[in-house]
Amino acid sequence: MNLWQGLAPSQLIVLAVLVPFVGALLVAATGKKPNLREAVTLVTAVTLFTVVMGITDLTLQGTPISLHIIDIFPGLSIQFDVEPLGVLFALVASFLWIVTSVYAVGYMRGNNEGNQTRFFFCFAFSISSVMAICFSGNLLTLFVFYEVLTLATYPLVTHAGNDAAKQGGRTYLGILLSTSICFLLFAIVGTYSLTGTLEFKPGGVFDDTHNKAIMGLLLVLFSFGIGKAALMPFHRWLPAAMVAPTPVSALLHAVAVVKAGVFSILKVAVYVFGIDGLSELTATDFVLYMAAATMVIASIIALTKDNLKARLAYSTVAQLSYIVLGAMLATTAGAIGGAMHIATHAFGKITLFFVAGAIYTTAHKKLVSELDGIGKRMPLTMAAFTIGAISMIGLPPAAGFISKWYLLLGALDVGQWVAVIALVLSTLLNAAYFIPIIYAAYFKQEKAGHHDTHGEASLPILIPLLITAAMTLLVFFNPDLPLALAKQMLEVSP
Amino acid sequence: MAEFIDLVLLAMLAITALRIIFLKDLFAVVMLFGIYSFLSALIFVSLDAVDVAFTEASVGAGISTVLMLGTLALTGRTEKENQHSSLLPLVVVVVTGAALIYGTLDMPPFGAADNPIHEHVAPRYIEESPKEVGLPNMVTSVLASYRGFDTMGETVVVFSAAIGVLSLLGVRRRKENESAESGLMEHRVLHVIAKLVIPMIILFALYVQFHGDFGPGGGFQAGVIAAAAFILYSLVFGLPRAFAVVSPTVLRYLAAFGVLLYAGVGVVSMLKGGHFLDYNVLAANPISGQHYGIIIIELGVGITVFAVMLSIFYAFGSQAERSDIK
Amino acid sequence: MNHVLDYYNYWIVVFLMMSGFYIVISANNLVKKIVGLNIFQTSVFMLYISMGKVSGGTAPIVVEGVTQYSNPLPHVLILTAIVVGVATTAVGLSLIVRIKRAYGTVEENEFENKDDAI
Amino acid sequence: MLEQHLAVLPILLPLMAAPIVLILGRNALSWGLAILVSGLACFVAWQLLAATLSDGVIRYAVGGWAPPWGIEMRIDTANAFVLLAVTAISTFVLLYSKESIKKEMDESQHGLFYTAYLLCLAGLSGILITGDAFNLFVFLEISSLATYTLVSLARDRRCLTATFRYLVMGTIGATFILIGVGMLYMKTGTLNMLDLAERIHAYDSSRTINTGLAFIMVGVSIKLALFPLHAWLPAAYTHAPSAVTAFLASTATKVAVYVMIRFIFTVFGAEHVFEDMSMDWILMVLAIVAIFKCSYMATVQSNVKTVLAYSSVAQIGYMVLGISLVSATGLMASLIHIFNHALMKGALFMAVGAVFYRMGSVDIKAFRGLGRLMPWTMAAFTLAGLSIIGVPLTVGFVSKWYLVTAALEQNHWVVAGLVLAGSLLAVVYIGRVLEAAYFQQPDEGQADVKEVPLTMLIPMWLLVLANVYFGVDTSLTSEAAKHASDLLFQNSDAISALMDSLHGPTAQAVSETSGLTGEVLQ
Repeated sequence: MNLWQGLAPSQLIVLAVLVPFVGALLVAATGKKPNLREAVTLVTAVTLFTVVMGITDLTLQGTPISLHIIDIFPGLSIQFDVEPLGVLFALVASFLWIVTSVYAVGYMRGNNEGNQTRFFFCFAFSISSVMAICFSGNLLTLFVFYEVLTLATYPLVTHAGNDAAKQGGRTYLGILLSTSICFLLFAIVGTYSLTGTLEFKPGGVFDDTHNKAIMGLLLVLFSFGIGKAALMPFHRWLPAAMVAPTPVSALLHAVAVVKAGVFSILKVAVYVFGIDGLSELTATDFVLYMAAATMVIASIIALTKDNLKARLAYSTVAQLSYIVLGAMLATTAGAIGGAMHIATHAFGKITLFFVAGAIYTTAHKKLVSELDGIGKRMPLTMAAFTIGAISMIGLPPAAGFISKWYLLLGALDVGQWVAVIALVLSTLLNAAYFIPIIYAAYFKQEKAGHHDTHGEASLPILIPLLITAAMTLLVFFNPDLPLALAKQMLEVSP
Repeated sequence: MAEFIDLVLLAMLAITALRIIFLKDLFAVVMLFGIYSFLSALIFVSLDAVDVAFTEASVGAGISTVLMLGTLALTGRTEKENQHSSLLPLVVVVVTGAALIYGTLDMPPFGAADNPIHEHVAPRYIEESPKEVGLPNMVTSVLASYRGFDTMGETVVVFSAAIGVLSLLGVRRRKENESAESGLMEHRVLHVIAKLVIPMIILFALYVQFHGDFGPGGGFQAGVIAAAAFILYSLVFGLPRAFAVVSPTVLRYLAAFGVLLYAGVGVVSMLKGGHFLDYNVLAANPISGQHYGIIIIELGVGITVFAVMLSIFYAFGSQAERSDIK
Repeated sequence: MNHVLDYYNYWIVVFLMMSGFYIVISANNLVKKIVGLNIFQTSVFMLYISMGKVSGGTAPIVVEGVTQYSNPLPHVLILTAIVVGVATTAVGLSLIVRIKRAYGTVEENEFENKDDAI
Repeated sequence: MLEQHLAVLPILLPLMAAPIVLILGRNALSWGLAILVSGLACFVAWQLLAATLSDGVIRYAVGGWAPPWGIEMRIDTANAFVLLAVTAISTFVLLYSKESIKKEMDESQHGLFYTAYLLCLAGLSGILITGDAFNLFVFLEISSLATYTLVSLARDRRCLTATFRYLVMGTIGATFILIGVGMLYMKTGTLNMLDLAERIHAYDSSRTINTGLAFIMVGVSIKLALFPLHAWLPAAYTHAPSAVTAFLASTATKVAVYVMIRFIFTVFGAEHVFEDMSMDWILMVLAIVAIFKCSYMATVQSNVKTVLAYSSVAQIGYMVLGISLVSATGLMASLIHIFNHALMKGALFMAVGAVFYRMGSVDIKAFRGLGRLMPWTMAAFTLAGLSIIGVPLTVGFVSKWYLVTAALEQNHWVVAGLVLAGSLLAVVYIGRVLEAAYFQQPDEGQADVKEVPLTMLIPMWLLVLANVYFGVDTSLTSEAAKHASDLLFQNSDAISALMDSLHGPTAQAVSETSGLTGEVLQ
């Protein structure tokens, strides 16, 4: 439903970007009174969601929405164009922001963290730039807000301010900035000087007149330049970013930021090179193999991690490569699978992070090896964890199954056996590093010696993770909306 | 014949330069430099550049040498052996020199009357300037009128030099009791001579100032000469007395005034509807306009140069007296 | 031989320039550097004046019955250049005086190692 | 009545104000007058830029003598554009300097400071505006002498040795230029740049002229601190008073770059310099080495002023690189970077000066915890730093964009990659300072450090905002730079085209062509 009937479509975009931004300012203004501040955050989040809903409506009705802001270079402008994929992403992000805000309140207070105003300010600001990325109408705009997002999240990563945080921040900024400046910007300027445009065109901007080798080079530059997609070997920033408070890891480094990365790759694949264009490039296969390798290697690393958040981080790295792989399959099924995975992985992974945070706040445990028997103390939490894990592995009745299904289809109908094997392999690996946790949680005895007295986490923490877990199931049983958007994305492209 | 003199002088120059390279006694080095610039002044004469020769003699051999000696008095007169190898400089110099020699190889031959520079711009100066500007001394007309803007820049350069020296050294006024030991009070002969010479020098300065339109000379040389007169005075009678005659503050104002006078002429010609420094509009008849303009700006140059040179000397002098070197 | 007659003047001037230049970059004593700078510049002045010369010409001051004048323009330029030269010299020397007072020496290598680099 | 004289005013105003300031002697008054004059000059520069954009080149014969016999001021978009940057920055820095110099030089010196400052401004404007090769040398010397004075005004004794080195290097450079100009004059008999251009092209190749070119290039390279002739710059910028550094870093070297552009494109003509002498390769290599070597040097310094000084040398590299690409776009990139870099470095050095004002040191240790103690200053530093790095929505990004585009346009893919890689080093050396400011605790007894006075903050922030504004709305800068570079190219092509059709510099041929070129330029 669209609560914003009154407004012209283009104004909705302005709102989508401005609402969180204004929210950020209000947060900064009300910093003195925590309750008011949190209230502002929540209201902002809800408002934003309604706005995005409105945009979704219009998009599903097929109303094109676009908005031109200003020419930065002659003929090159900051401009926004709404298209289905962006809507899907925006929808997920804005919905999860509401949930995360609730969670964050509980978490930040539960661990009485410092600088909470700065935290919520930067958080809202990051969301605002995420919205801008979702609706960006050309590569320049995308790049601009991609960088803004990097800088906006930096203070969140270094929130703790201790050496570990500083070190993490260095890696984070170092990798994200250098990849984006050296490769992404290079690729963008390259594209511009070849094609003379940075528009997102259905079917891509390149044509047969362009040198395939150079196009291949550009594709590789794009894939590695979009460091937020955490394609190996440029994935190190993501585990490093885990020093941040859990809500950040949950929303930004499981959903918003990393999805901004893969989203950009999908957009480049579909709207700059075009599915058909991709299929003609040998470089596509190269990137696909990189993605496959990332899936497997990252899963193996995850297996070795005892720190829960670290394990989740590496699992994220692996899962992101699903989407890259989906894009590089250069088939409709693959692209749909990729798009779907943006949504499905989001719900699953955020649940897992919420759980990790819940355990940390209540039981003060970070390590997998400490979780024996925790299922008895926190049954609901661990139930949610189980659902999330199933979704990661890709079994029914969790959302992850759907996207993985499409990916598999895509891989099969182009006969990409490497992709098929990688998918299967990583599924097994996922199982290998999630099942033990669940097993330990429910069937092992608590370590003798210390006796925890805690039960479930406080409601503001518990409720959000239950909601996301529920969503994970819901999307499996009723995936129409995301599917519709994903399909629409490809319909507009011939 | 002229070539022969030329050659001899150049040879002497070369010897002097070589000597300077190897000498360690800075006093001798500076003296040789004085000689060097005198010799080059002679060359300038033999090459028909009388004005330049005049200036070179008064500045290079005069002011510069004096200032260098003043510095030596404060910094000691022998150069220490320097360890670091002189190979790299040698290479640089050889390369640069080679480049220059290469460059000379298709220069227009020395002294040929049909060289491009005698064909293109200069002819107008030579043929027209006496009519357009009305001065027999073409150098002055080019200097003050055709390229008057350069000369204004030159005046400003001198002015900036003064600013630099003042900000670096400043001029310290001293109490009377200190003044006793400064100067050369005990040499009676010097006093008498100085008293005789100084008025003549100033008179000569004025002559050079105003005769510049007709013969060699002009504001710059005049200013230097006048400054020389006061320098002599303060050497003999000591800085405090000199300060009493022309105080550093007055000199500051004079220096500034000279520049303003010069630029002022330009502004007036703008107000009178001409371009900046267009003297034609200064009077009903262009020629006399040119005349007024040139006289005034030459005066401006003279005043500034005089003031600057003298205050620079003051600055060094008061330093010397500060670290009482006898 | 003809070449030599045409250019001997320039060649010697180049030699003079370079000896001045050499003093500037090789000398370790600041005063000597400044002397070198002056020699360098004075020699450049000679280059200019030499090109202004017209054999058989006279100084560019109108005299009855003289038709062949040397070129006044280089003279003007060099007049300006000389002034610029002395201005620089003055500033350079007063810098030396201050350096002597601050460091107690005017030998480049000596005051270099009195301060940490830069 | 003033309209017709606009061309000389930017020189005349500061030049006449300087002696007046010396006479006034009252610091407050001098300050007021200086700002007034510099502001007016800035306004005039703006008028000139508008005029050149709308109706082409402005020529002004000083003394009413037509060129080449007299000296002419010649303003096209290129120098009007740089002039605007220079005068604007100088006005901001003057605003800033009132407080800043209180801490850095004796009360008695302030009058001299303003005088020297105005002289320097006059000199720089002169260099930019004049159309006469020798007149350029004169103004070069005015600005240099004033600069030496300004640098030596600091209290730290090391400024003296730094200035001396600067003076020796600078004078050598100037003398080289003098030699070069002499050689050109010897072959052409003229000093007016346009006239020179036409007559130079009359020779298909002359050793004397090529040597002249070489000497001028070397001389200018010293002045603009092109690697490896940059040795004088870091020391001078480090030990000069903060206000002076802020002014010089954002104007002096830029003007020198302009001189190089002017000589290459207007006097010698691009294809002669680049195709016959293949100087583009020399310049390109030097520029790239400069970018990496000096950016690296910047990352290992502990004195933040030195860091920025080395960064300046590296940035010069970017400008020269733009020139060496031999394309209108490349030239445009250089021009736009001249303008943008002035904005960045001005803001950065002002921020550093503010730190010195409070902490009495600009060592990186002094920056610890300033993020809290001097929030506005450090915020300014951060934004300007991001601009140096080249983050989108700042001018730094704009410069980089054009430079990379230009490189790719010429199919220099490697160069483009290097340009981008070079900016990573900027991340390091700016990042070091920011980490100290935001993540480290201030030393004992500095808890009471306050923010600097408004007269310092306001100009600083005006520049920072300019960094953002011109990073988002590039219409002015791109248009001006594009117009300028096209003009320069057109002009050097036109002259060579005309000259190929001619043999020898016969008088009437030249007079024709000067007419023709005149039209081409209009």
